Amino acid sequence: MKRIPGSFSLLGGVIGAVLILLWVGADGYKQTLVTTTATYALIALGMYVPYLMAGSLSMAYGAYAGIGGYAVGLISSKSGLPLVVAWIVGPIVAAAVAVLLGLATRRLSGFFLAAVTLLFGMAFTAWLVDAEGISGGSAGLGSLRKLNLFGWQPDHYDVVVGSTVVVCVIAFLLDRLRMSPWGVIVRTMRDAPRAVEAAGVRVPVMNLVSLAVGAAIAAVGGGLFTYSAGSVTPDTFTLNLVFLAIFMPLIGGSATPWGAVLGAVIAVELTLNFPAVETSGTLILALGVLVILLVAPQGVIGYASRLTKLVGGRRG
Amino acid sequence: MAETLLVGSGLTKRYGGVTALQDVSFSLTAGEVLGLVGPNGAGKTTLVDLISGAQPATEGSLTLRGQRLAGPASRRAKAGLARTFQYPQLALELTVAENLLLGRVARRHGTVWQMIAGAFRGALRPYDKADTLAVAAIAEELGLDRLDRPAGDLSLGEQRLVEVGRALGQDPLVLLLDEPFAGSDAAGVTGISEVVRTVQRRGHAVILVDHNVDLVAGLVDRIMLLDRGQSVFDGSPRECLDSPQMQQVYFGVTETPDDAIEEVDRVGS
Amino acid sequence: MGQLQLWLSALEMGCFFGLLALAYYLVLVGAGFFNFAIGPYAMVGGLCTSYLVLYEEMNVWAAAAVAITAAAALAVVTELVVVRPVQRRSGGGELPALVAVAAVLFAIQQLAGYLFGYTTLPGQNVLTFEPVSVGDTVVQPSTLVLLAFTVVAFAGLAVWIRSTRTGRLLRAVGDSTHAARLLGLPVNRVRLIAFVLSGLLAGITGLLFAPKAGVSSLSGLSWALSGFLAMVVGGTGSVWAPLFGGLLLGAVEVFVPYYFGGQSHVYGLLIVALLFFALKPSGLFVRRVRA
Amino acid sequence: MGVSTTSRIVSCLALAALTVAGCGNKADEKPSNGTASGAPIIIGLDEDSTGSGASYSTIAGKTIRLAIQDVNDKGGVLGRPLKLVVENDESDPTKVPAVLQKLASQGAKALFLQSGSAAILQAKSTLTQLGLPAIAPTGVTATLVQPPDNELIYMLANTTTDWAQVYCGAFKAANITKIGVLTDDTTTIAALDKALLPALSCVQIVATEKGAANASDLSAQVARLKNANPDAILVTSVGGAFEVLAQNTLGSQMKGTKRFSLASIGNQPSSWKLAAPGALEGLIFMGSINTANPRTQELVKLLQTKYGKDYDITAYDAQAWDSVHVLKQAIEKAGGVDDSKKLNEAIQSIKGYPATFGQANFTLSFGADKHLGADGPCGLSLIEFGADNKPKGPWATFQPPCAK
Repeated sequence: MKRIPGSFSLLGGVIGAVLILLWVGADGYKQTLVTTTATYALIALGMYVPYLMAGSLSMAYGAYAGIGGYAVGLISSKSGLPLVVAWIVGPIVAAAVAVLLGLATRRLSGFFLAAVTLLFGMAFTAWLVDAEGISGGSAGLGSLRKLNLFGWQPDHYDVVVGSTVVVCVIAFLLDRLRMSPWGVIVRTMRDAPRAVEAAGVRVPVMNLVSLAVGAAIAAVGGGLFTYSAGSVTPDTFTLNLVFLAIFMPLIGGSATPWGAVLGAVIAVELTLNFPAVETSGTLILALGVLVILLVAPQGVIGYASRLTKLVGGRRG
Repeated sequence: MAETLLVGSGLTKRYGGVTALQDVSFSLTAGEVLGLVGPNGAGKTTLVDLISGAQPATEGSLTLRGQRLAGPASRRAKAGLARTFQYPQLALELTVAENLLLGRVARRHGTVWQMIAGAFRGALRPYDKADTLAVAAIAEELGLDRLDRPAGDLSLGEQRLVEVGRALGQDPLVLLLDEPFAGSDAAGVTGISEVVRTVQRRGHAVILVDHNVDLVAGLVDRIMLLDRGQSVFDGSPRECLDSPQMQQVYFGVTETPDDAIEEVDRVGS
Repeated sequence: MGQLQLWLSALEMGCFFGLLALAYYLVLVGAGFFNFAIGPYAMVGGLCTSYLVLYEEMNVWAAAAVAITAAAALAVVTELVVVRPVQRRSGGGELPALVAVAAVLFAIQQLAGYLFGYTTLPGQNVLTFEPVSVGDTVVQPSTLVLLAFTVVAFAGLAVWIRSTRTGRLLRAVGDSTHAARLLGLPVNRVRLIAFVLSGLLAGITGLLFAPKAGVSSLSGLSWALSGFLAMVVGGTGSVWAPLFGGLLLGAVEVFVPYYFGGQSHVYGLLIVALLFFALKPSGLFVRRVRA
Repeated sequence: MGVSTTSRIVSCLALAALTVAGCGNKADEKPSNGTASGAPIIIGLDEDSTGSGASYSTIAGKTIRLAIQDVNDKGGVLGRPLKLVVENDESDPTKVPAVLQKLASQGAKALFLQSGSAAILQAKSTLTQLGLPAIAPTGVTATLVQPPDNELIYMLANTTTDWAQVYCGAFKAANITKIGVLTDDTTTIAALDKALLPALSCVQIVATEKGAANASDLSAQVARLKNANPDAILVTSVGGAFEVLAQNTLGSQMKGTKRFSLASIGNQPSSWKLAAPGALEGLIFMGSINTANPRTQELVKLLQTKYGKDYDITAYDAQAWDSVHVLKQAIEKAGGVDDSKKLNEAIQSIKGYPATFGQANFTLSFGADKHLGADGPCGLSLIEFGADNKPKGPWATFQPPCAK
């Protein structure tokens, strides 16, 4: 029997997605929950490549998501191009910015990198406010055109289904990428960069490529949110969101990109849809992350797969 | 007459005021195995680092098949060098198979475009049958089994084997092995010797570093003896063992407590 | 007079940054770890005091004692419950510790907001006396107290590190935890002392600085960043290095907006950080810190 | 040492977290049905109760609850009680669409938006998707009610255009020709400055300085302002720590220069305590509370019976109060809430509603093109701070003319 790599996780993801879509139905609120979750998941998936595979934590993801969002806003309001183009231009620009920032910070790692990228994210917000002519200033961009794919105009539910599909596809592809030669190289960079360099791969360059991939994915998420919410402002993608995105893969399980998706589902559920903690889901989430870090470093998926191994007995 | 592969001349490395390596020259012909021997702190690893590009040389130059060899380690690896490390550099969370795979696939990701294309190809086609077979063949040659274990579960000797296998996967012109036998059991020694012979059969060359002359004497064609950063002897193993320099370097020299602490420290970290 | 006022502001900001940097320094030297939760400790020191004084009508000294104890307790919890287990498990890897400390920062911030409210509270003066006039410039009591505390804290720690056994151990442990363990030194105890001291220091610093612009649950992050920058600029060459870094950063913070306009302060900070980290990534570090 | 100790500590932590979560809903008392009967009319409130906007959102939020309780106690709307559903967006724009959708799914027929302005800006397009009318009780940013997506959103208070008129009158009366502006770096204020500063054509703006909203020091900005030698300083900020720091610094470094500010400082009694002794003396802010207004007096009475004699009324309280009553009138006019389009038109048909803030004859009117209730500058009043850092009353030199 021929197994397609990553198909097992994909199956799990698809079943989850179908269940969610069935649960959502025609309820507008639940539909919005799904698009918000998809946005969070895409930003977390974007961070997955440099952060959990290559081992460097960049906190500029608010900016990358913002670039994706502004691509949608700008193409809608300032050009006659089809809106789909935004999902091509946005990720490319985000990747380019990530490469430039990566070049400027190429000698930094760990705490230094986190601090500088954090400052970059703040400076980017300030620039969006100042660059009135491009970004629409503090009011941002709104009144977006509707998506039109070769004459077909998706309605709100189609967008919900579409974003779920996008998340599943990207998680699936990332899962495969993780196992591929490329993924092996990037993951080895985390613990043994000297070995990678000695084997013939320029580590700083590979790092830039992984940053670019991550930024591009986050930009897709930013574009998705902007489209479904209908507007984007300089403050749309806050620092809070970046913190949440750091924690999501830990909650879900960092061994596979699907953990980031599951983490996003849990984060949105806790902060938006959990009636008992109306006051501050974020507080519960922060404390929960600490508990997970300490007692359950493998996250939900890690423990679930351990459990299936225990129950299913030996697996070659 | 065998082809000259690697030539080093006047290699010198200074850290601030300390000279770690002083004016070392050597040449290596195709099919040759060179033993690099000397006590701890003699400069063996420094020389390997200078050749592989892990550290830049203060002075001196290198050529490989007549071409100048310079720049970062990755460029030299592309030119045909492969190395192992005194303290194994493995991704401990990755499996043995994945660690072995790295050596084989790295050359396919040598340029920026290959890296970008590799990301797309990797997502679409993560596994290549030829890679899997090649990794299996290397593992068999080394006598490694259970390739889906995480590398972190291996003993130090086994980790060295994996590193050697990874370097072999690069199909190098010159293979640099930095103390490959430390911590190895008999099976490990056999596996590594096997790899040395394989490289030799391909008509390529090996530099083998160890502080134990007796261990390498049977395996190498030539020995270069380093002492305090200088090359004090270069000749056949037989001559080396009998040479006055050998007696001088090793007579009464034991590992100092400082070195021992450092050793434990590094291994542990 | 304008210039004098500016110098005074730079001095005050510099002392504040320097004290935070000193708290970083203690943990970095003692445990080889950048503790970003320093900012939140300082925030708790300030916010908790103000809350207790304003809403529980506590005496300011009692409130300060409670708040500083809380900050030190948080530092202990950070070390015992978070950093130590995470570092033990990750075997010295930087990333897990970084994520853990980000989680601590986030959690303290949220918890403080929950307990003490989300509004900015006025800082409390521990000592009240008449403002002092220097030329045309009026120096507020809170500024004087902060300056005095800076001198006391730095001098005290310098003496402590140089002339007590624990102080000397601190540096030995920071230099090589592993070697120190092999030599049988009480590594865990020394680390804990470093965390407690940094918590106390941060708590007091936050409390003394709060009168200047108030304190809210969200102050912690920007304080953490400022202190971190100051420590990196100063380096860990001596106990006084953080103060040097802090004063330099304080001068930048005041005089850059003065000469180039306040608009660019965000970009300015980014550029300073980038330039400094990129051109001199080890900062003015005199001693290399082991990874 | 050992795992058991760690896990024990961790479980304590987890328990603490749960306790904190469990006893969380402290100040969230929901209004009861009072004397009204019948099916409740559900109104949604998007309130930032824990995020960066919590410091001002909660002031208005509590008065909205009070006003609804009051309406219900007096028989409700069309005999039906108003029922409030509340969600918290933590001023996080990515959460806003979901929060508004959730309020809608709980049956809300109209919304109050009481959150950070970035969040409210993000809300506009979601409102259009939902088709629900909404009032931002304390909004002052003109862009909120300007296109795009402004068909369903309303504000009460005067916006920056009126403010510019009032300031100009004041500057003229006080013989001020050159001003310096000190502003914070929030997007809210950036939007406000964009509308306000160009409209101040009556004076010359000699310097504009910006500081971080969470700044700890503004002496450089103030020194630059001083170098520009203005006749007066205008501080534009969201208030809070920045405003107080600005006033403290201005008070000590530019003593004698007249200072003006926006409304926020007047509406944040908790900020007054932050200021150094006497630092606010002489500061003139754009107040909206005029104790000569009989409706304001009534509200003060109500608030003081509820919260004690020391309660300082703010414009936030009055605007929250009026928002509820404007909505009440609209529901009555529309004859119910089932048709949101009709309800929206009913809001637009409200004319001459006597407001609880502003001067005695100040009214609010809405229309298809008028989403901003205030009729003329009578809603504004320039108030001066006294030596005790509390507003001491209308500024004697100039008050906005009230023609009606």
